[in-house]
This record gives sequence, structure tokens and C-alpha cells, in this order.
Amino acid sequence: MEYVIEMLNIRKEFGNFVANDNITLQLEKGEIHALLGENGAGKSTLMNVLFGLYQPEGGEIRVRGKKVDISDPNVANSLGIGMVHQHFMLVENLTVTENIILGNEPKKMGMINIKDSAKKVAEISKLYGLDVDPYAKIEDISVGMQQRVEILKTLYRGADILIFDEPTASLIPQEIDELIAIMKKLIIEGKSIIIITHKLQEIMDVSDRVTIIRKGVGIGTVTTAETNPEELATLMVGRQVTFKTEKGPSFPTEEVLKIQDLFVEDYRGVVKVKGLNLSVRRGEIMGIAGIDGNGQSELIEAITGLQKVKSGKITINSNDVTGKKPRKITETGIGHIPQDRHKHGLVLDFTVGYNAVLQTYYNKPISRKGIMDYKKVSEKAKKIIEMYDVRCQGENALARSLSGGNQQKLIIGREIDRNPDLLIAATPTRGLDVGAIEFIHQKLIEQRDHGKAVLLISFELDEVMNVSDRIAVISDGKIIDIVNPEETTESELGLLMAGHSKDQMIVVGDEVVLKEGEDRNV
Amino acid sequence: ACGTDKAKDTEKDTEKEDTTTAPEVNEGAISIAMVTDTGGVDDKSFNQSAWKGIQDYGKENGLEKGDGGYDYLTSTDMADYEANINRLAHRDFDLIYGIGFLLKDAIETVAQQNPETNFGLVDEESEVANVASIMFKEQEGAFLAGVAAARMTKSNKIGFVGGMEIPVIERFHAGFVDGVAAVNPDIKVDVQYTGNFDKAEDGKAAANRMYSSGVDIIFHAAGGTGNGVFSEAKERKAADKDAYVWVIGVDSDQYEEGKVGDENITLTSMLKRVDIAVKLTAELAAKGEFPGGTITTYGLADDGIELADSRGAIPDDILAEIETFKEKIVSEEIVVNKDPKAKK
Amino acid sequence: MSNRVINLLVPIISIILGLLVGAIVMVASGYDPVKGYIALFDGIFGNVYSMGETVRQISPYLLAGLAVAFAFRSGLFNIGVEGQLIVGWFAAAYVGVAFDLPKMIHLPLALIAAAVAGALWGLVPGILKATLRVHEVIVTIMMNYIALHVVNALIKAVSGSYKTDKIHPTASLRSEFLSNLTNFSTLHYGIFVALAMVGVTWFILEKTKTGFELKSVGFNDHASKYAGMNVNKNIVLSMVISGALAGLAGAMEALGTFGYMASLSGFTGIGFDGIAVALLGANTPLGVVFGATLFGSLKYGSGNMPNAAGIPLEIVSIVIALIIFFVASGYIIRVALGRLNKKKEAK
Amino acid sequence: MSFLELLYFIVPITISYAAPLIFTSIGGVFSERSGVVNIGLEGLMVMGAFIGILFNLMYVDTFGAWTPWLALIAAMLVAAIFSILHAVASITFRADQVVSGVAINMLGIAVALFSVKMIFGKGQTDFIQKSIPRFNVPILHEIPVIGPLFFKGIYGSSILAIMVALIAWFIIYKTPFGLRLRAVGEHPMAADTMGINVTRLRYIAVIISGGLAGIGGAIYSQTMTNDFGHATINGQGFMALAAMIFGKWHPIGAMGAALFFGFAQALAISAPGIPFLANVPTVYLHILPYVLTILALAGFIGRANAPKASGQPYIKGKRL
Ligand SMILES: Nc1ncnc2c1ncn2[C@@H]1O[C@H](COP(=O)(O)OP(=O)(O)OP(=O)(O)O)[C@@H](O)[C@H]1O
Ligand SMILES: Nc1ncnc2c1ncn2[C@@H]1O[C@H](COP(=O)(O)OP(=O)(O)OP(=O)(O)O)[C@@H](O)[C@H]1O
Ligand SMILES: [Mg+2]
Ligand SMILES: [Mg+2]
Repeated sequence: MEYVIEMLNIRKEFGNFVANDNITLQLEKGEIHALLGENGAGKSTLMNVLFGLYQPEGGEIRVRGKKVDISDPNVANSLGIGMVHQHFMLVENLTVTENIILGNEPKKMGMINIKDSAKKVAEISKLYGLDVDPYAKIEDISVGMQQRVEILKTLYRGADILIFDEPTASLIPQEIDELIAIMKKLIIEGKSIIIITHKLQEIMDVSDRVTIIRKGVGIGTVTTAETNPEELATLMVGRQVTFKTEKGPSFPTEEVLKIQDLFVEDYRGVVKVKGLNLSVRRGEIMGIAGIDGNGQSELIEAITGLQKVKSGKITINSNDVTGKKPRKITETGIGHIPQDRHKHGLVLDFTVGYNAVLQTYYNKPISRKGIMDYKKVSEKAKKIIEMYDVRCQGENALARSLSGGNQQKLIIGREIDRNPDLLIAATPTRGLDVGAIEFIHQKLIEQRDHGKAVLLISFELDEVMNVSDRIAVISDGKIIDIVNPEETTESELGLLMAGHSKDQMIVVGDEVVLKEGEDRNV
Repeated sequence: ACGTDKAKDTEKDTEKEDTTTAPEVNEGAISIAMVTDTGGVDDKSFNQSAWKGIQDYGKENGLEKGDGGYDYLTSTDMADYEANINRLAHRDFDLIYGIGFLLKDAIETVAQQNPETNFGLVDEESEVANVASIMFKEQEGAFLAGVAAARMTKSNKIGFVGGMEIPVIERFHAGFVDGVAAVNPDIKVDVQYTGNFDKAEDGKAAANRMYSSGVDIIFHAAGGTGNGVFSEAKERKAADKDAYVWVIGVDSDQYEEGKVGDENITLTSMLKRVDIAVKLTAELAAKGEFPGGTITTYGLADDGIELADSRGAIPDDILAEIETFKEKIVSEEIVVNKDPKAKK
Repeated sequence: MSNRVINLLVPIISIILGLLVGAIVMVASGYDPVKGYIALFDGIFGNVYSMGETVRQISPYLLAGLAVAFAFRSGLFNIGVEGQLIVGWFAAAYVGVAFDLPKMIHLPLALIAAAVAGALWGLVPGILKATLRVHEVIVTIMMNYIALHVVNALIKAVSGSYKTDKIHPTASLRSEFLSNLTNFSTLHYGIFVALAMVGVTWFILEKTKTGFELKSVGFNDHASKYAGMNVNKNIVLSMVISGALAGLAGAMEALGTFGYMASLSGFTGIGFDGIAVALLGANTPLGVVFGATLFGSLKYGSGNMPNAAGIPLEIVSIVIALIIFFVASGYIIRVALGRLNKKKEAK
Repeated sequence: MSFLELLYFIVPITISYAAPLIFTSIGGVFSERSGVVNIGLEGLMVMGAFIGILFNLMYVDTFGAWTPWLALIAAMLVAAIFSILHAVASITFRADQVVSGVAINMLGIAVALFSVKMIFGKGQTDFIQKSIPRFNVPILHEIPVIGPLFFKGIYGSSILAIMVALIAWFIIYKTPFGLRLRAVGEHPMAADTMGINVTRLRYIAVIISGGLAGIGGAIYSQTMTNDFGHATINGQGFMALAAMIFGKWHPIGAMGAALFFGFAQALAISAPGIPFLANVPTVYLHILPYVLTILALAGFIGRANAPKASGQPYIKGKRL
């Protein structure tokens, strides 16, 4: 078989830390090759070496059989290697076209030839079925669209070896389906692909082979058709992993959160929540399923007091909190794991300890009469680090130096530790490996079992189905139905999320589909 | 006080004798030094003039620059005043000048701490026994400048650009307005204070406004801001050789500053002869007649204030008329106003 | 080499490098660097008088540096320390002149007046930033000029002259004791006020919950808002405290060094130097002590270079600027030290 | 003064006040757009002002009427070279950009004054004989109203300033270089992965800012003071910084802000000729430009966002 890429015995060190220890990865022409490993195993590092962002300390790279020295991304580009990064490399205030042509701009009399560029972008996107508006600004388009721009960037440069670093972590299910379709199309067009993902099912669905690394060491490569998710997980983690989170029945008691006829605008002044009613009780996990942009963010912001309520009423533990200040609301018993952990969840330049008390620093025992007791801060931090298995170099390490998964564990620990009556968890497991996900799910269920309420917002059907006791489906700013996960299928849920009601569906075999004559209004 | 110092001084001079070949050192000479205000020693204004006086005295008496001879220190900010004066006192100069009204407190403080040393203060009044105050009647010179302007104007519009509204500048202002009025009470003097001494662009804009509104002669008392007045006038002259625009300079002879090719737009300058006053005070001190505790005010009468050579810009008949006014002032027939607000 | 040693070495190496380049400049322009540096050294440590003056010079730098540093810690760039200092200077001088009170009341009152005046001057950009998101850099630059002109007009209005009267001794920071101790230098109790404020700012930043909030807002205002902090309140508070510190720097001049205020023809420069002082000290209160000491000593001592060696004092500004460069470029010094270290270990 | 006369006076003054600020603030735009904060504009202007005068004095006999223009080029070159210090410190040595800028300011004035003392033996230079002249734009200045407002008695340097603003706009928004510049200031790592040399681009931007600030300083010294001394550039660089922020890091915006400052200043200075302002106490006039600026910012300009990466050194591979 012909290898387009051979990374042989790659070694990469950061100071005294070995991130990649003699890892070998071989990519066949026309295959989709998955790269699997826990958070921090060294996957991104390996790919950054391939893309020329890092220089390896050892090993060699062959491209199409020829030994190469990829000293910077330019070299990678000219070798036909393109990379879609884990954190998008897009300039937010530039347009789609500008981002794509950046560094390789068609010129006309010294000026950028934007028209031709946009045309070319449109052509390529049509060829691969990537639907984008060449003139839209990045900051105005959805995450899925941004990712398509990233892919276009590589295609525009004529890449035929594509690296995708966790491309699905921030996509909604529909977008994931589209991406998979795109990848398959790319293979047909003769490209080869390396994909990093934590979702084992995706690996099973798209990949031809899988290379697994554990703590910087290459474990080996297996053929997808000859393996299964359980085996992959075991190889990756080094122990048995349970998939379906164990959870007993729920025993809901009194109501914690009650939302009546709520209307909320987003920061642009567009009404996003339109007459929403919801009630969450102690002892249950209420999942919110819906397509991104249907009012989820605004709903959370309204509950937590970060966005003004236009009309309607929110009560927590029978206290009317409508229009109250965030802190007042928090104090009525809310914990909140925000969707964007870097922007809202943590002060990255604070230590782990400071972050651990970000919600409680102003109260006894952390502070007394306005004076902080930093001994108590350390104690609290140590407790959270231990109980939630936050891997870091102690409570004085900067939050910035933690891996994403550990940052998330820190936030979860901080919020649960306050013992809130209602825990709002927004996409709490995004980008985490299966081990970490399992751990977080357990914590949410524990909360419930202690008689607390949990509101789980997630775009991953799997997660909502597995963890929730009830699922409220949100569409266009309203809860259109509340279903029991035991009695619902994923396809039914998908249709509900797309805005269809139950009486528009029928069951055919074990699939739920739309009745004849009903439009798919996705 | 002087006697003891002199003894020390001669000691020093003899020490120096073998290293330097100073030409006939005047035995009775004293060592003198000065501290500038933040303008620096070459501000083309009173610091420069004072330094000239000190150098003149030093050279005439065969002194060397440095300890035991003559020297200066520059202040870069207000906090330097006292420190600099102290440094000089520590170096045992016999007579130390503070140049500028801002140095009053510093001079007084150090003077009280060093009763054996003599101090001079320019532009402010002090009653401390070992401080001689040197004041100037700027208004008298400004008056003559006003006369010149009033006679030379063709448009009967005259301007005055001042820096900050502080007493010295107001004396210029008052005297100038007085002088103009003495010739022709109908001439309106367009007065503008820019509020600074270091913004040439403001001086320039003010001059532009004045010239644009028909003013043809501007007297400035605005330090660096006045640079802008000159540059505006020069541009007008450069653009049109026949343009009738003039500037009257201040403190030192600003003829050089007015050159536009072969032309010159400096009408005259009002000179403040700090050099004469400084030298004179030193000579008194050397004679043991140091005027400590008293205020000496220099004016037209003692050539402490005068108009610079106009180099032909002002015709002789007008010069004669100016001379007449000068005599009237010297004889105190005319007493020039020194406060612009005290309207007569 | 431990991290601690390196942290200490970086500024020391920077100072040496700065002096070295300064020496080269002196040689190149025909001056004797040895004589020059002896003059500089004498200017700082030569006798008790210079030492007194050096310490006196350090006091306003301490406060100005603290003011800049404090704002920086909450993410604000206060270029307005200069203006806040000027209004503080005037307020202290005014209170010192206008009232007749026992020292126990008068001096604190004058200090408070200065702090309040500076605080008010900081309040304007603070409020504009908090409510309208107007960039504080522009507003503080404008407020500097406004302070200059307004104070000059006020001096004239209250005293009828270009300067205020002398403050009453009851409001003075001057001390016979300190002055005698240092051979009549103008050293005054202000240094203790300044050091006390170092303690106070350190305490606020490192010990109080307000400090926790201010730093949090400075690093990430979004997360702070999520954590229930009042971001706008903290912005205003930070500017107010920063302004108060700057106002106190003005009080040093009013109640200590000068005992009056005279019309200013331009900025004092202390406020701008405060930026360098703060940043030299990495915006920590203790670092500011280092920055102010370095800055104040060199600034004051430089006056002795034309005095004792006939060298233009600009050479010292060049040296100071170079030192700042080198300290700021500490990264490269660290890299060099690291290499050196490795080599040594290899041996 | 009639209203029109007032305008005939204020508009040209506004433009001449603004010219040095336009150059310098656009220099700032280039630097900050690339992600390097340049608070050292003041020091760079000082350098330019000094070199402009020095060159003018030295070569006026050789170059005659061309001298002030060639002096601008000399000032541009020297200030550009001087700005490399800032680039080295803040880009290569990863220094705090504000600190490095402060050092540039100190160094600029110190080096310039030190040189003046070495060369002239005194605290300021002599006066130049050939300053930048004012002229009437042929034909255009005869257009009624517009002519006297914009084309009569103006400095070539003012026209240059406006042209530079337009050219800067063109470069930043229409050329590949501009696109890269904006990308680097916003998201250097993204630019890096696209094969753009972040370091090189930032060096170029800082050097451009040095050159433009140098020209700004030289225009100032050759139109306003005609000599160079310690107070020649006194806060102009900081005003340019303010203009850049006021103009939202946009060259045309910066030009607008500089013109606004110029206008406010011209208005204050011309107040004695304006009936209803003539009797206002001078202190109000002196603070007028600054108060107007604050009001304008508070009133209708509102929030401005700096380029996202400005102020941060770019370190390859650093996690976001
Ligand atoms: N710039 C860096 N400096 C120092 N260490 C680094 C750096 N980047 C990565 N590492 C180290 O390399 C290890 C591997 O990181 P990498 O980003 O490759 O993990 P990953 O497998 O991509 O994880 P994830 O699945 O969460 O994306 C990390 O655990 C970290 O310790
Ligand atoms: N620039 C860096 N300096 C020091 N350590 C780093 C750096 N970058 C990464 N690390 C280390 O890398 C480890 C994991 O990094 P990594 O990027 O793999 O996180 P992650 O698990 O991929 O998070 P996520 O995928 O959610 O962003 C952390 O433990 C951290 O200490
Ligand atoms: Mg990662
Ligand atoms: Mg990764």
C-alpha cells in the first residue's frame, strides 16, 4: 500500500516533558485515518509537528515516500498538507473570502482581487458541497459554517492531505452529519484525511484505520472494521470503560425552578425566547435538547441574570428572581457551568485556587469583613482538586496551564461544591475524552441523587438521552414538548428539535419518521 | 560675610594657579554662579542673558569656569531649583543667582541655611538679608515697543501675544497697551494669552488670526510659543515680499529669528538686560557693598531695559519720538502702568 | 540558578547593561565615563544631603507608580496620573493655606483633600469608561491638559498671583528632624506616607476581596460578570483609587518639597515617569518600590553630572531609558541566563 | 469677523494643526493594527522634529527650496531606524510593549537633546531659514468659498497628510499587505498557519509607524517652531495616540480625529475674534479643545475596540 504520510518514531519534548514519545503514524492514500487518545495524550502535538508548527526532537517524516523537513506551515502547505485546527484559526473580523485567501492573495494592480477570489471560493465550495457565503464576516456565521471555511482554506491551497483536529466537538448533530458527508466526498476526490475525535461512534462510522496513543506513547494502529468502540476505549484509556452511565430511577420532589411565559432578547435586540414555560424539580435532571440558536443561551442568561428579561417570570425556590442581579440570583441557589469556559468560566490568568473561589470569595469563610483568607482559598482549592481529580501542578498553577478537560473539571467542582439547588450545565463535556465525560456525568447524577435539580443543555443527543430524566425540546424559543428518554428514540427527538410535533410522526419499524405530506422543515 | 569668603577663594585660586595659566586674576574678584529655571541657559531669554552677565564678569576678572570661578546649573524641573542652589552653595561660590521668579522660595530657603553666602534673585522680591533682589520694569520697555508699534502700524491694528497670565507677562502687556495708547488712543490692541510658553502652534495660530484680521505688528512675550508668531510672520513675508508684517521680540535681540531671505520681519526687540544687572550686583558684592535684603529695580533709567537696534526698520523720526518718551519715563513724567487690569 | 535568583539577576544585569551602554555613549562623545559615574554616584550617595534629596525625590515617584500600577491591575491604563497629581497638589496647597487648624487635623485634612481631588479627576474617565465604554487613555490624556489649565486659573483666583501662599506649618510634611539629619535637605515625612501607601495598596490588592475583584475584572471582565461581580463599579473604583494615589503624589509636592503651588507652564513629568516606574516594578506594590528607587535615585543623582563632571544630564535619561529597555526585555536575559546555566551544568 | 471669514481662518488652521497628528496617528494605526502598541509615538516625533531641523540647517545651501521636503525624508528614515529599537524589544525580546514605548519616549528626547548639545553647544538648535512654505493651489484656490477654505495659503505637508491617510486606507483595506497586517493584529496564530511571517510583518509595521511619526515631527518643527529644543514636541505624540484611538484604529478615522483636535484648538485660539466667545474667561478657552474631545467621545463616538492581539507578543505554539 502507498503511504502519503509516514511519521516515524516522532519525538516531541516541551522542556522536560515528553509529549510524543516515538510515535509512528502512517496514512494511506485515500483513507480516513483516526487518531485517538485521552485529553493531553499528545494528538494535537503530533499533528502540529506534521503541519510545521512544532519541530520534532526525533524521528522522521516522509511525504509520498520522500523524507521532508517541515520547518513551518508554508512548507506543509506546499507539500499539500492542510490542517483544520482544534481551535479555529480564523480572523473574526475578516470575511470568509479574506480568511481563505490570506497569505496567498490573488492580485490585480497591487490590489487584492476580491471579486475573483470570492468567485473561486464559491466554485470550490460548490465542488465539495460546502455551503458558505464568501462575503460574510466570520463573527457573524455559525460554528459549522466557520468549520467549512477552515476546510475551504486547505482546499483553496490545493491540499490533498487534510488533518482535522476534533472537528466535531463544537458541531451540532446535523452539522456533524454534513461534515461526514463532506469528508467522504473529499476521499472520493482523492484526498487523504487524518481525523482526531473523542467520539468513538464517529470513528466507527467514518474511519478506515485508527492509531491510538496513550500518554504520549503510540499504542498501535488497528483496522476499524476489525474493532469495536469498547476495544478502542480500552486501548486508549488502558482500562475498561463503561459507556452507558449507570443511573437509578429519579424521585423528583418539589419544584426548584419555575419559568412562566418568558420572553428574552439577545444582545442584538432580537427576541430569542418567546413565551417559554418550564418547571424543574428537585431530584431530576432536566435535559434541554434543541438546535443551537433556538434560545438556549438566552434562556440560561435570563435565569442567571446576565440578560434582561423582557417579560415573564422566573422563580427559584419560590423566590421571584426576575430582573435580579446575577449575584442575588446565584445566592438563591444556582450553580452554573457556562458553555464557554475560557470566556465565562475561568479567569485564565488567575491561579487554580483563585478560580476555585470565584463564586464564593466574598463570603465566609473565604473572606471576613472584606479581607480574604488565602489559607482558606488554598484549602478549598485542594479539596476541589482532590475530589474532582483536577490534574494540575497544585492550587498555585495558573488556570491557563491546565488542559481543557481539567479546566472543565475545575469549574464543575467549584459549582457543585457550592451545593446549589439548581445546577445549570451547558455543554459540560464538549471536547473531553470518554473518561472525563463519564466522570462528569457521574457527578451530575450524584447531584440529582442528593435531591438537587440539574438543568442540562447539550447539543449531543447521546448525552441528553443518557443523562436526563426528562427532556424538554426547545425550538424557536419555546418548549414544544417534554419527553421521557426511556420512551423516545433519537430520531424522534431529532424531528422534535427540528420543530415537528409528535402527531406529525409515525413509527415505521424501529424508526420514527414524518407522516406522509409533512414537510421536513430543517 | 564677604571677607571670610574671599579668603577661602584666594586660597582656591592659588591652588589652581599651577595647573592653569589664568591671565591676571583680579585679586578682589568673587566666584559667582547661577541656577536657571527650566528654560535652560540658552533660552534666548533671561537665563541666557544672566549667563552672559556672569561670563562677562568672570572674563573681566580673569576667572575660570568651574569651582572658584563662575558656573551655572540647569534645572529640568521645579524640584531641581533648591537642589541645584544647594549644590552650588556646597561648592562655596560667593554669590549665587536664582534666575526667574519661580526660584524665590528655593533661594530663600538655601539663603537662610547659608547666611555666609550671598544670593541674587531675578524677577522676584525677597526680604532675606543675604538675598539681593533684581527686578525689572518690563512695562517701561514694553511702553516704548508700544510707541514704536503705534507709529509703525499702517492698519491701526496691533497685537500682543502673551504666554501665561503671570505678573511678568502682565507687565509687558500693560506697558505695551499704555505705550500704544500714548501715541494713538484709538488703536485697539488685540491681546491674546495662549496659556503656555511651549506651544508654537498656538502662537502661530494666534498670530495668524491677528494678521488675518488686519493686525500688522505683533509684540510677543510668550517664550517658545512666540516662535510660532515668528514663523507665521515669516511665512507671510516669504509668500509675499511686500507683505507688511512685523514682530517685536522680547527679552533678547530676536533679529536673527526674523530673517526671511534678505528681508527681516523683526521690527525691534525689547531687551531685558539681566546681564548688566547680574554683573553689576557681582561687582558690588566684590566691593563689599552687596545689596542684600534690598530690591533693585532696573528700568530705562539705568539701561536695564532698552529697545534693540531696529537695523533701519524704524525710521529716525520715530526713533527720536521714542527717545522723547524714554526721557519722559526716566524723568518720571510718565509712570507706566504695570497691571493690565488697573485701567487708567 | 533558582527562579528567585534569576528574578533578582534580571534587573541587576539590566542596570549594569544600561550603565555600560551609557559609558560607551560618553566615551564616544568625548566624556570621561568614570568621572561621570562617580559624579552620579556622589549625586545619589555622596553625602547625607544628597541621600536626603534622593529619598525625597523617590516619594512622589512611589505614589505615581502605585497609581499607574493599581489601575493596570484592573485592566486600565491611567495616563492621567499627571493631571490627577496636579489637582492633588493644588488641593493640598489650598487646604494648607486656607485653614488654620491644629496639626493633628490640618495635615491629614490636606492629605485627604489631595487624595479626594485626584480621585475626582480619576472618577471622570472611570465613569465614562464604565457607562459609555469610552477609552480611558484618551480621556485621561485630555484630563491632564484640563487639570493644568484649570489649576493655573484656580491659583490665580485664590491667590491673585502666580502662586499660592506658603502653607501653614500645621499642614506641612517638612520636618526639622529629617532636614537636620540630612544637612538641610528637603527630605520630609512624605516618604513615610508613600511607603504607607505601598502597604495599603499591597493590602488592598493582595488581601481584600475588593482587590480580588479588581484583579479579576482586570484579567477577564466577562468571567467576572459571570461570577456576579459588578464590573462597572470596579472600573470606577479602580480609577478613583488610582487617582487618589496620584493626588497624594501631588500632596508630596504641596506639603513637602515646595510648601506651595506655582502656576505650571507644563507638566511635571512625574505622572508619565510613573508609568515607567510601575512597569519596571511589574505593577506590584513591592516592584514599584524598586522602580521608584531606581528612577528617583538616577533622576536626582543625574543633576550632579553637569555639576561635578560637566556632562549633560541627558546622558542619565539615556541610561534610564536603556535600563527600562533591558528590564522590559527580561525574557532575553532569562534565555541567556538559562543557556549559561545549562553550560555550567554540562560541565 | 464674519462667519465666513471665521471659517476662512479656522479651516486652514485646523488642517495645519492636524497635519503632524495625521501622520503620527496613522503611524500608530499601522503599528497597532499589526498588534504592537506604540506609546512611543511621542519619542519618535521628537526624533523626527530634531532630524528635520538638523538636516534643514545642514543642507539648506545645497538643496535650497527642496530642503524642507528632503528633511522630511531624512526625518522619516532616522525615526524609522530609531523605531527598530521598539520593534526589537517588543517583538523579538517580548518586552511589555507599553514599557518599551515609554523607554522610546525617554530615549527620543534624551538622545535628541544630547545631540543638540554636542552639535550646537547649547540647548536648542539655530533657526532654519527654509521652512515648509504655504502656497495657493493653482486654479483651485480661485473657486469661491471652497478655494479660500481649502486651497489658499495651505502647506504642501497638509495635502501630503490627507493623501497619506487615503493611501494608508488603501493599503490597509485593499492590498495583500493590509489584509495580512489586520490578520496579524487580530489573530497572529491564524496568520502564522497561513504562512505569514508574523515577526517580519510586525517589524515592518513598527518601522512604518516610526517613519510616519518622524515625518509628523519634522512637519511640526518645520512649520511651527522652526527650531528644535526640549519643548518642541510637547505631548503631540500622546495627542496622536488619542487620535488613533478616537479614530478607532482606522486611518480615515484617525485623520478625522486629528482634524477634530485641530478644529477644537483653532476654535479656542480664534475665540477672541468670535463675538459670543470673545468675553469668555481665557481658562475656558484653554480647556475647550480637551473638553470638546471628551464630549465628542462620550456623545456620539462610543465604544472602540483595539485590535485583539495588540499588546501581546506572539509566541509560537502558545495556547490561546
Ligand atoms: N506548548 C506546549 N508547551 C508545553 N507543553 C505542551 C505544549 N503543548 C502541549 N504540551 C504537552 O503535550 C501534551 C499533549 O498535548 P496535546 O495538545 O497534543 O494533547 P491532545 O492529545 O491533543 O489532547 P486533546 O485530546 O485534549 O486535544 C500535553 O499534555 C502537554 O503536557
Ligand atoms: N503553552 C503551554 N505551556 C505549558 N503547558 C501547556 C501549554 N500548552 C499546554 N500545556 C499543558 O498541556 C496539557 C494539556 O494540554 P492540551 O492542549 O492537550 O489540553 P486539552 O486536553 O487538549 O484541552 P482541550 O482539548 O479541552 O482544549 C495541560 O496539562 C497543560 O499543562
Ligand atoms: Mg487539546
Ligand atoms: Mg488536542
